[in-house]
Parts: sequence; structure tokens; C-alpha cells
Amino acid sequence: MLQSMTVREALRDGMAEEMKRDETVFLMGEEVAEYNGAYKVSQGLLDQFGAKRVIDTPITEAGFAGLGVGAAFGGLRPIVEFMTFNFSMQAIDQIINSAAKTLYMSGGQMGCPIVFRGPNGAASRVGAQHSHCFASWYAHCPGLKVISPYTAGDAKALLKAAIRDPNPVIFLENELLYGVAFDDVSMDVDDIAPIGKALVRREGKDVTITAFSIMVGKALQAAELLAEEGIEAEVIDLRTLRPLDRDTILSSVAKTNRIVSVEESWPFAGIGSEIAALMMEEGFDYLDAPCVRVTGADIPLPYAANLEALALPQVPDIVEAVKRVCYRG
Amino acid sequence: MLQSMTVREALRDGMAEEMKRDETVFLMGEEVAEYNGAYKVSQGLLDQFGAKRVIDTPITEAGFAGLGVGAAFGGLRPIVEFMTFNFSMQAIDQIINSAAKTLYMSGGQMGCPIVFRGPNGAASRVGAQHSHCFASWYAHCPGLKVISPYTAGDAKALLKAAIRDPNPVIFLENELLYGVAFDDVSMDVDDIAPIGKALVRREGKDVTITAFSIMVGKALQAAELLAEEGIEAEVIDLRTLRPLDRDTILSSVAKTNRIVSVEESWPFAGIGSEIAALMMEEGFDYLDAPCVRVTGADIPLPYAANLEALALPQVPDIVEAVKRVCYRG
Amino acid sequence: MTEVLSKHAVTESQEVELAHPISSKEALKAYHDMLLIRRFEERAAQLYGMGYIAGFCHLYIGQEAIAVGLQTLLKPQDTIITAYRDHGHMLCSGMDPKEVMAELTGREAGCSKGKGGSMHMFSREKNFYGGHGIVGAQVPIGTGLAFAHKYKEDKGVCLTSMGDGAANQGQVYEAYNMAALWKLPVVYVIENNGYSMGTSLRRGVAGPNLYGRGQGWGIPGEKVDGMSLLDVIAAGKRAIDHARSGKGPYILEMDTYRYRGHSMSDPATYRSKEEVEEVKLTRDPIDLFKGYMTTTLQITESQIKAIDDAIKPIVLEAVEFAKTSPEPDPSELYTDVLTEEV
Amino acid sequence: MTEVLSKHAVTESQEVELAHPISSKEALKAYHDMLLIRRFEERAAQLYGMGYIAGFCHLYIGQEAIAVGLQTLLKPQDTIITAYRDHGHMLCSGMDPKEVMAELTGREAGCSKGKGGSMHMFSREKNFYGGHGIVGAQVPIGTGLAFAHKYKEDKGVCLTSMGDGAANQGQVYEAYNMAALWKLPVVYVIENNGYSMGTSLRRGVAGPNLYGRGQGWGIPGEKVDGMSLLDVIAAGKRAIDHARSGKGPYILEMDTYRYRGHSMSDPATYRSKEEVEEVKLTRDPIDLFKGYMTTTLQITESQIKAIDDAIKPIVLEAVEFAKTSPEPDPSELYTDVLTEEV
Ligand SMILES: Cc1ncc(C[n+]2csc(CCOP(=O)(O)OP(=O)(O)O)c2C)c(N)n1
Ligand SMILES: Cc1ncc(C[n+]2csc(CCOP(=O)(O)OP(=O)(O)O)c2C)c(N)n1
Ligand SMILES: [Mg+2]
Ligand SMILES: [Mg+2]
Repeated sequence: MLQSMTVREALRDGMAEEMKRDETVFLMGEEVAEYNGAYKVSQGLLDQFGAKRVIDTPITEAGFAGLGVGAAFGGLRPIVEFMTFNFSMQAIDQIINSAAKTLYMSGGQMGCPIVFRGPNGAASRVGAQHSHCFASWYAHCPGLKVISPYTAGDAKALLKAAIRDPNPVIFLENELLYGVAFDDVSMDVDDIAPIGKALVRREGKDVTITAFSIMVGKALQAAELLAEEGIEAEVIDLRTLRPLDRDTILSSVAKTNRIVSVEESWPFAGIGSEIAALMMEEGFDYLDAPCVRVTGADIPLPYAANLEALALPQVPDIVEAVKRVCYRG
Repeated sequence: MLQSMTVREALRDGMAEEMKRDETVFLMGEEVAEYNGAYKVSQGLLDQFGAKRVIDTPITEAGFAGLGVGAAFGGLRPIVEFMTFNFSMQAIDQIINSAAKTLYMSGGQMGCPIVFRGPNGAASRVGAQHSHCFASWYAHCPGLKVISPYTAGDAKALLKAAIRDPNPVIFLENELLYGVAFDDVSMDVDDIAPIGKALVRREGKDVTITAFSIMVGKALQAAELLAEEGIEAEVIDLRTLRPLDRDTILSSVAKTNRIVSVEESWPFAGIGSEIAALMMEEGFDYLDAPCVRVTGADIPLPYAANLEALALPQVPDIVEAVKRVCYRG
Repeated sequence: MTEVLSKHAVTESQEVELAHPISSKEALKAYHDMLLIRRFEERAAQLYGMGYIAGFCHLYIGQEAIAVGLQTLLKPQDTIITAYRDHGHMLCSGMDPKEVMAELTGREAGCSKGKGGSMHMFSREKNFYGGHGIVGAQVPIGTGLAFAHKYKEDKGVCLTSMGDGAANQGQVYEAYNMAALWKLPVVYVIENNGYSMGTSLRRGVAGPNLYGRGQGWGIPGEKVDGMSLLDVIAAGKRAIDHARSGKGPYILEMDTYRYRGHSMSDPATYRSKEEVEEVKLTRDPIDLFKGYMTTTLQITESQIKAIDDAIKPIVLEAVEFAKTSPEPDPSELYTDVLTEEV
Repeated sequence: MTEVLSKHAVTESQEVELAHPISSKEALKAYHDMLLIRRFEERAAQLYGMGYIAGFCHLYIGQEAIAVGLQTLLKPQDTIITAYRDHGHMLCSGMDPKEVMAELTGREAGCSKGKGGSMHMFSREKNFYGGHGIVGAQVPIGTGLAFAHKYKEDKGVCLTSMGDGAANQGQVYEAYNMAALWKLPVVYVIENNGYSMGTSLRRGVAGPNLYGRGQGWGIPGEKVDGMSLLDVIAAGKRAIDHARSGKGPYILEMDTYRYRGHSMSDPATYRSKEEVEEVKLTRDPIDLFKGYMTTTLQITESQIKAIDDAIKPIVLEAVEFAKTSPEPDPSELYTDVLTEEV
């Protein structure tokens, strides 16, 4: 029984269900309580769970991220919202050095079940400081799990999985998707999606396109256009970036023999670079053409409408890249 | 007239020469003045230049990195030492959001001539929090230049170039190299090395090995061993990671048709991933074998001597990877 | 209404200063600047509604006396830096309103070539150093500008503005520490408008006040009625003199209010209509100063009306310019990432 | 020698407390623990010299009264966290010295399985939460442990230690703010040993003191003679009672001294031999307490000698164990990166 709702509602429901299930789960962040979230993702949670469990913090990212880590060490399961992930840079030492590394340094004693979540990457016209995509930075680091869902159903089921996970999880949302509805949301409170599994969102035999978050939508649109030209693209929604589901990607490429990776962020040492390395290491013999990356421009994101559009990957860019990898056009 | 000295001395001399040349250059950081540097890199600079230009800071990385950025906006040329780059995570918002992005956001007005320098990556037995390699994180981000030298000569000539550069430069040193002497140090105060140019440190026809910082030494050692077995490896010292010298790498691979990348850090979305992507995009037709990455283990660095050695790339790992890419052994 | 924390803070008698706080000419200029900010931003709000401006847009309306009052005290070499709520500071630093509005609409003629937008305005020429989007990050940067003043021995002072919410950020106290240790010429201006987005002061700020939080670092501070241009000028003078004379940093906590939501998307339901109306009615900085001008300085209604009339076309021209001037050339996409000059 | 900043800080009379500060049995235990730390670390220094221990190794010698004194006040659910200078805290929390020494030598039997080393010791069982290498980072984490105490309503208190250098880190003040706003049961223990590596207090810390820096956030603080076990216990009791009773955070600035260099590689030439000798001679925490035991508590020299004698084999056994026990199995390389349990 799947239902339709927006990503925003799905995230809220996911948190609410887990907070109901487990008393130790709480939500903290800037404006998450009385304001119901800067982007209204926590709508109604304060009313439902009270001020003990839905907590407005001051603007002190390092402080409250560190406080969350301590609370997790102390036996709670914090969900820490960054108003946007841009501000996680202020807290990133606590995320990497405290949350991700301490389990190992303690020989397995200091589990840190915490979720850091919030919108990641470009929104719309908010400029360079507010449009940073952290996918590759976080996915670089062992000790973390990194998730970046596309649909509402995944947003809910993966957020629930993240909250239940005993490890620190980075949960990268997308502001532009918050208001988008998908009809794939499970209402079964026990449904969680597996962390570390990609999903083939569209089957195709000619080329594989990998994407995550909002770029999955653009990849699917590109696939429709390509179909009109006789190219059947298989679109993989990566969903989890660490651990990356290498098997799903490889078996797709074993079939299609071509691959394009799409992401909105900068090219250098990005997710697409890692996919290229994966193809080198495990997919080389499948490839009929070198893989191609579609990425954001290698610049801080500009404010001007026309420049912003040029800087971010658009559907035609994906179409063109696919044709290139298929030696067409 | 090249001279022999340690990397430590070369870095010190590089700073001293530039401070002499340009009154606006100053050095700040924890213990850089009276203590002469935690690793003695700034030995003697306080005596030579006085307390106005060699400044001990409190332990406040975000604060003094931000202060440095402001000083750079204000017309000075700060050299900001992180005692180790691990602590740059506390300051990384100032590095990325303030130093790297502001020029673009201001339409070119706010140039930020600043050097962030210090030891990066693993030292010896200092554990996970003190052994983080930031090469791929910083190289991911436009608005920065990222340098990571190997020899003393490069350390000096590239640091001088970095200080003269009008942009924010990340200068990644290596603690284990500080005490190593090289006989390639120019004493000509006007000699600077070009940022963005890799260097072929050993010529070879059978395989290309790329590396940077301390791994160049390991790659050269591996090359010697390989030569004994009849494999002539060309070793490229990347020197600059952003902008990466794609041309030097590509022309080497055009000759050798095989490539192994070596780095000490984690594999996922690392420098080796980017090199794989480069090979896909521009070197595919040269390749007789898929490229191979040698990287650190995908774990926080352990303290125990045996585990630490297993976690970091060793010469035999490089030898083995080269043989694999050469389909030998 | 000035509450002084530290004895060292006040050197001259406040009364003497207040006897002739401002000349008529200066008053007219200040009134002009405050009104320009208000009218400019009212129009900007309209342009936002019409879709010409996008993303974030934080209005300064209600807080005009602070930027304008402090600006009157600056010497040519002095520098200013603030957060994203920067249009007011930008305008009174003397920037052409056309360029400011064109930045809001993302046009090539904007002061940041359209690349920065509302939050990221700069003018090196006017010594205005932005325009920063990360709450609190401008505070160490401003401290660094002060460091540069001292290093260059140019006798300059840096005014570093922050909000009440920003005053919780740790890097503020890292900056305080260095500024106090090294006696840097910086004035920290806390524009306390009572809210950090939807969080009222009492919910986010522990302790009795913000001007006193520097005491642990030996930094004097005072609370100032930020709605009173004269109080801003008087306290600003004390603070700037202190900093300029080599005594180190100084904190001014400006008691102020923002009339609009945090940004254009904020309906501001966390506070009552009455609260807002009360401030507008009793504490509006422009009205208050207008009263002072007419009663104390004997400036006539018609002189004032002349300013009102003069501002209208300036703002309309800025609007027209910002609507019609071209977007950046696509070739601008890859420029300004790195520079060859400084 | 207790300087109290805030009136709210002291509820009970100090005299009453000091009348019976410690029983003879408790005194012997405390003396044992202080001496154990000292002898243990003296041996650790030797092992370092011999190459058995590598990397960083920060000795606690000189500061023993703080960890030991505070430990006497803890309830079973209370938690402790500190920075990298953690052997002392670890030992007096009741950890087996063998496991602590084996961690120093990087052996499988070490308390962190040899994966952490000197800076990264933990014992969940003893409620010791580390052992953190990033200066200041443990302060928000400790505040989070306090948050968990309050959330779980277990009446626990978290003792969060930091150095004088750490007290400049911005995140300390972010933590203060939340702890004060939410009245979290946390005691911030500033172990002020006068130096942050080679930087003496006066060169790194602006303002008159560190215990008073919480005042801007409404947090009471006191300065304590950290070389006096009795003063540590008395002030610790006030602070912990305050926090446990729901009144929120409390700051103790412990005036102390480290005898050795910052870490094993530091020759500590930034201070004079005389300075060090003076402290050793006049303020040594173990000597001072021994004096108190013999004069006031009438504990005999032979009772004390029995402890001295008992400690020697414990330490020697730990050394032997740490030298000979095996390194981690190579298969441990990839374990503990992620966990399946919590
Ligand atoms: C580090 C960081 N965290 C969060 C935000 C999101 N944010 C932008 S403005 C703001 C409120 C700031 O309030 P205040 O400092 O009082 O300034 P005001 O808006 O009232 O001028 C927040 C939370 C941000 N931009 N940067
Ligand atoms: C964020 C950070 N910056 C710098 C360092 C390097 N460092 C380690 S200890 C130390 C001095 C700390 O002094 P203090 O807080 O007084 O503690 P003490 O060593 O005296 O116990 C420094 C600078 C670090 N570990 N973390
Ligand atoms: Mg505010
Ligand atoms: Mg200290």
C-alpha cells in the first residue's frame, strides 16, 4: 500500500514514526521546533513530541553537532538537522573526527548512532556559499554512511533506516525536492530501505546512467528524450553513496556496456570520479566506450539566473553525454 | 647552483626570502614564533622578522584562519600555519566559504592572497584524528590552488610561488619529510616553481606511476625494484593537485599505455579516482590496461605499529600494482 | 539610554557630546540615507514579489539608524563588514543604488557583476567588505581587517557587524580573544533585533546580555538604543575612538528591531502584530530622527519633504535599471574563480 | 584558596565541608591513585624512550590531584571526558593499569585494542568517554553526555575537562551557551597548567581569568588550587551538587602545573628550570597530601610506605604486560570501522 506525498512530508513522517518507536530518538537543530523547520520538514513534530525531544538550538553548528555526538555516545539517538549542509562545514570536525573515527579509535567501544540531515547542494539562486554539495567529501570518509535519496518513499524508508543504524549517517536531502510528490511511500512503520543498495529506476539496454538526489529526475527525463531517439537508458538511483552499491552498477554496465554518471557538484574527485575508478577496476572489460561524467561547472555557484542554469547539469547535458558515450550525434 | 638541505630548512628559507622581499607577508599560527614551530619549520623567523610578522596564535583555528582571510582582503599576504592540517577541519568553512568563494561572489573584487600550510596526512603512530589527508577534499573545490611537494627544492620554490600567488593556496606538507634532505634547492631568491606543473622524476617506457608528497619517494623506490625485473616505470610527481597537470600525465600515458596512481589517503573519491576519470575522458585510447589505484586502507588510521603499516601504502604494494597493470606476475 | 559596562569604556562625558551631536547638514544627509535604505528596500520587496529578485533577500528596514549612524563616523581608510543583511550598509557606504539593485536582480551591472546576489555585495572602493552568508564568519574576517589596519599602521578601524544570533557562534569569541590580546582596532557591532530567524533572544542567548560577553576577554561593551541615530553616533564615537587610539576592541550592542520577516520567505508568525506595530509607532528610527530634526535642529518640513521627493526618482531609476539591464554574459561563468591580480 | 565568582555558586558553607573533607580510608585510596598515576607515567616515559610507545604521549604528572579528587565525588552513572592527556583520568576511573599500558604500546589487550594509543583511551564500562585529540572538541561532546543524563533522567553529571589552551576554542562557548540555556548537568573543569604547549597563559588568554569567562552566559565559576586534593574535592563537591540539583553548568578553573614537557618530544625550554623546581618543591600534590595525611589524619609513615610498595609491582606488571603482549591480529585492520550493535 504505497501512498503519494511530498518528500517533505515523507521525511517528517519517517522521523515521527521512529520517534514513536524509540524514546531515545530526538531531533535538534536550528528552527526545527517552534518554527517547524526552516524548510518545514519538522512540521508538527514539536506539537507531537514536545520540547524535550524537538529542540531548537542556537546558531552554533560545531557546538550542537558535538553535543549530538556526546548524546549518542551517552546512549541516545540524535537526529541533527543542519538548516542546510553548507553549515555543516562549521561542524565537520565533530562529524569526521568525533563521530566517524571514535568507534575505531576506541577498539569498537564508542558507537555513535547519529543522523546528520538537511538539504545539500544547490537550491535556487542562493549563491555560492549556500549551494555546496558535500556528497563526495563525506563519501570519502570511512566510519560514515552517506545517503542521498531521490523519491519520497526512499526519503522516508532510508531516513528510518538511518535512524535505526548504529553508525553515524550523513543524510543529504535536496531543498528543491521537498515540495515534490511521489507515490511510492510506504505507510507500514516497519518498512525501511536497505542502506547500501542502489535501485534501477528505469531499465534499459543501451547505456547506464547513474545519479543521486535531484539528478535522478533529470536523468529520467533525459532517458525519455533518448528513448525517442532509440536509445534505451538504464537509470540507476545510487541512493547510498557510502557504501556505494558497486554490484548494481557493475551488473548494469555488464549489460549496457556504457555508463554516464551525473551529479550536480564539482567534477574533481567527485562521485563520478569514483565511478570512473570503479569502471577501471572492475568494469573495464564491459565497456565499449569510456565512461563520461556530467557534473556541475568547476566554479562557485553564481547567483545570476542565466549563469546558475549554465553552471548546473541540465537534461540536455545528460542527453548529449549519453549520445557521446554511445558514439551517436 | 643547487644545494642540499632538508625540506624543513627549505620551507623556512622559502618563507624567509618572501618575507624579506615583501613587507606584507607575515606568518601566523600556533607555536610558530617563540617555539619556532611545533615541527620547527619556522626556526629563527621570529628572531629575523620580529613579533609583528611572526605571530603565535591561541588555539582557535576558525578564528585565526578567518582573521587571515580578513587580513588578506585588507591587503596583506598571510601565511597561516596549521600545526597539522587535521586542525584545518575546524577552519574549513573559512577556507572554502570565505577564502575560496568570495572572489567569485564579489565579481572579482575580493582577491584573497593567502597560504594555508602545514603537515598533512599520516605522520607516525599518531592515530586516526591526527593522520587525515586532505588532498582530495581541497582539490575538489574551485577557487583554491592545492600544492603538495615532495622534494626540498620544490617545497621551497612552490611555497615561494604560493606566497606570491594572488589566490588562496593550500600547501600540504608532510611531517615525515621535514627531516629528509634533497640536493635540489635553488639559492636564487627569484627562482619559483610553476604552480600547476607536474614533474617527471624518473623516465620510463613501460608504465606511468603518479604520486605526490611522500608517496613519490615510495614510487621511486618501487620503480628501482621494478627495473630489476625489467619494468621501466615513469614516475610523475604531481606537485600540484589543483589545477592538476593533465597534459604531463596524458603524454606519459600516451607513451607507456599503463598507469598506476599512488596516494596515502582513502580510495573513495580520491586523487586516484580523479586520475581514473581523466584516463576515461582523455586517455582511454592510450590504455593497454585499466588504471590501478594504490591507496591507504579505507579505515581510520590505527595506532598499533603493525596495523598502521598495513593501512598505509608500502613499496611492495606499488610494485604489485604495477605488475598487475603490466599483466605480469 | 546607554548602559555602560566597563569604566574604561567612557572617556569623555556623554553630555558634552550630546550637546552638539550633529550639524543640520549632517542630519539631512543621515536622514536621506536612512530614508533611501527604507524606500530602496520597499521596492526590492516588490521586485522580489514580481520574481525579479530570487533566493534569499534580507531586508534592513527598521535597523537603518545603525548603519547610517556609524557611517557618519568613519574616516576614509576605515572598513566595514557585515553578514547577509547588507543592503543598508552597502547603500550608506555611498554605492550607487542602481548597482545595488542590479545585483539584487542578478545583472552584469550589479556591484558583484550579478554573481553574488543580495547576500554578497562588496565594494572595495567604498571599503565595504561584504556581504557574508555564513552566520558569524564575518567576525574573524573583520578582525583580520583590523589586523591589517594595525599592521599597515594606517590608523584605520574596522566595524564588524553581527546579529544577536551570530553572537552565539564560537568563532566570535575566538576573534574577541585575538582582538583583545593584540589590541586590534575593531568595533564589534551587535545588531540585536531580538530575533535570529524565529528564535527570540531569550530562547537562544544564555546570560544577561550580549555587550557583556566580552568582559571575560577584557573587552568593554555597552548597550545602545539602536533606534536612536544620536545614541548610535554617540556610542559609536566612543567605541571608534577607543579602537583607533590603540586600546583594542569594543563591543556595541545595538537594541534594534527588524520590521519584516527574516528573509522574504518568512511570514514571521513567531511574534505578534502588536509587537511589530508598537515598535513602528514608538521607536521608528526615521520618525524619531525626523522629530529631532524639526524640534531641536529647526529643520523645516519642506526641507524634509525635499529629501523625500529626491529619493523617489533615485529608487525608481534603480528599479528600472535593475529590471532592464542585461544579465551577465555567459562567458562570465568561468571568470573570477581565480585571479591574476591583487 | 578558593576564589568564588558568583554568589549563586556557593550554597553550603565552605568551613563545614572542610571540617571532615575526607576519611582516612578515602585518603589512602586517593593517595594510592595519585601515586599510581605518577609511577605509571614515569614508567611510560621510559617505555617511550625505549621505543615501545610512539607518536604522542602526554603525561599528567603534576596534575594528579584533579582527576583523583574529582573521581572521589562521582556516582556510578556519572561520566567523564577529557582531551589527549588522559592516562590519569583513565587510571583513577578504575581501569586495569595493564590495559592502559598495553594501549600505550599498541597491543591487542590495550583498552582500545591498540587502535587508539595514548590519546584515545576509552572505557564505556567505567564511564570514561575519552581521550580526544582535537583541542576543545571534547567540550561539546561532554555537554552532550550531560544532555543525555538529563534526557534519561538518571541524575548523572558529566565532568568535562579541558586545558587552558582549549578554553580559547570557540566551541567551548557554544557549549556553555547550550548548557546554560538548557541547564545541563555538566561541570567544566579547566585544568589550567599555565601552558598550552609553549604558550604561557598570558600570551594566549585575553582577560583576567578563565573561570569568569562563563559569566557572560550566566555560568558560575571558581578558581581552585588544583594542587590541593582537598580543595579540589571541596570545590568539586560544590560544582557537582550544583549541576546534579538541576541548576545547570558550573566552571572550575584548576590552578595546576605539568612537570614534564607538553608531550614526549617537547624539551619545554619556554620555562625556567627554577619555575618547575619551585612547583615541585612547594606545591607537589602528592607531597602536600602526604603531609596532610600524616599531620591531620594521623596516618603513619608505614601505612604510606605500604602503598608505595604496593604500587611498584602493579606498575612493573603493567610494563611487562605491555611489552610482551601481542600486537593486534592483522584481521583487526578492518573491524570497528562500522558497528552492527550499539
Ligand atoms: C553558520 C550558519 N548557520 C545557519 C545559517 C542560516 N541562517 C541565516 S541567517 C540566520 C539567523 C541569524 O540571526 P541574527 O544573527 O540574529 O541576524 P539577523 O538575521 O537578525 O540580522 C540563520 C540561522 C547560516 N547562514 N549560517
Ligand atoms: C584543534 C587543535 N589544534 C591544535 C592541536 C595541537 N595541540 C595539541 S595539545 C595543544 C596544546 C593544548 O594546551 P592546553 O589546552 O592548555 O592543554 P594541556 O596540553 O596543557 O593539557 C595543541 C596546540 C590540536 N590537537 N587540536
Ligand atoms: Mg537578529
Ligand atoms: Mg595547558
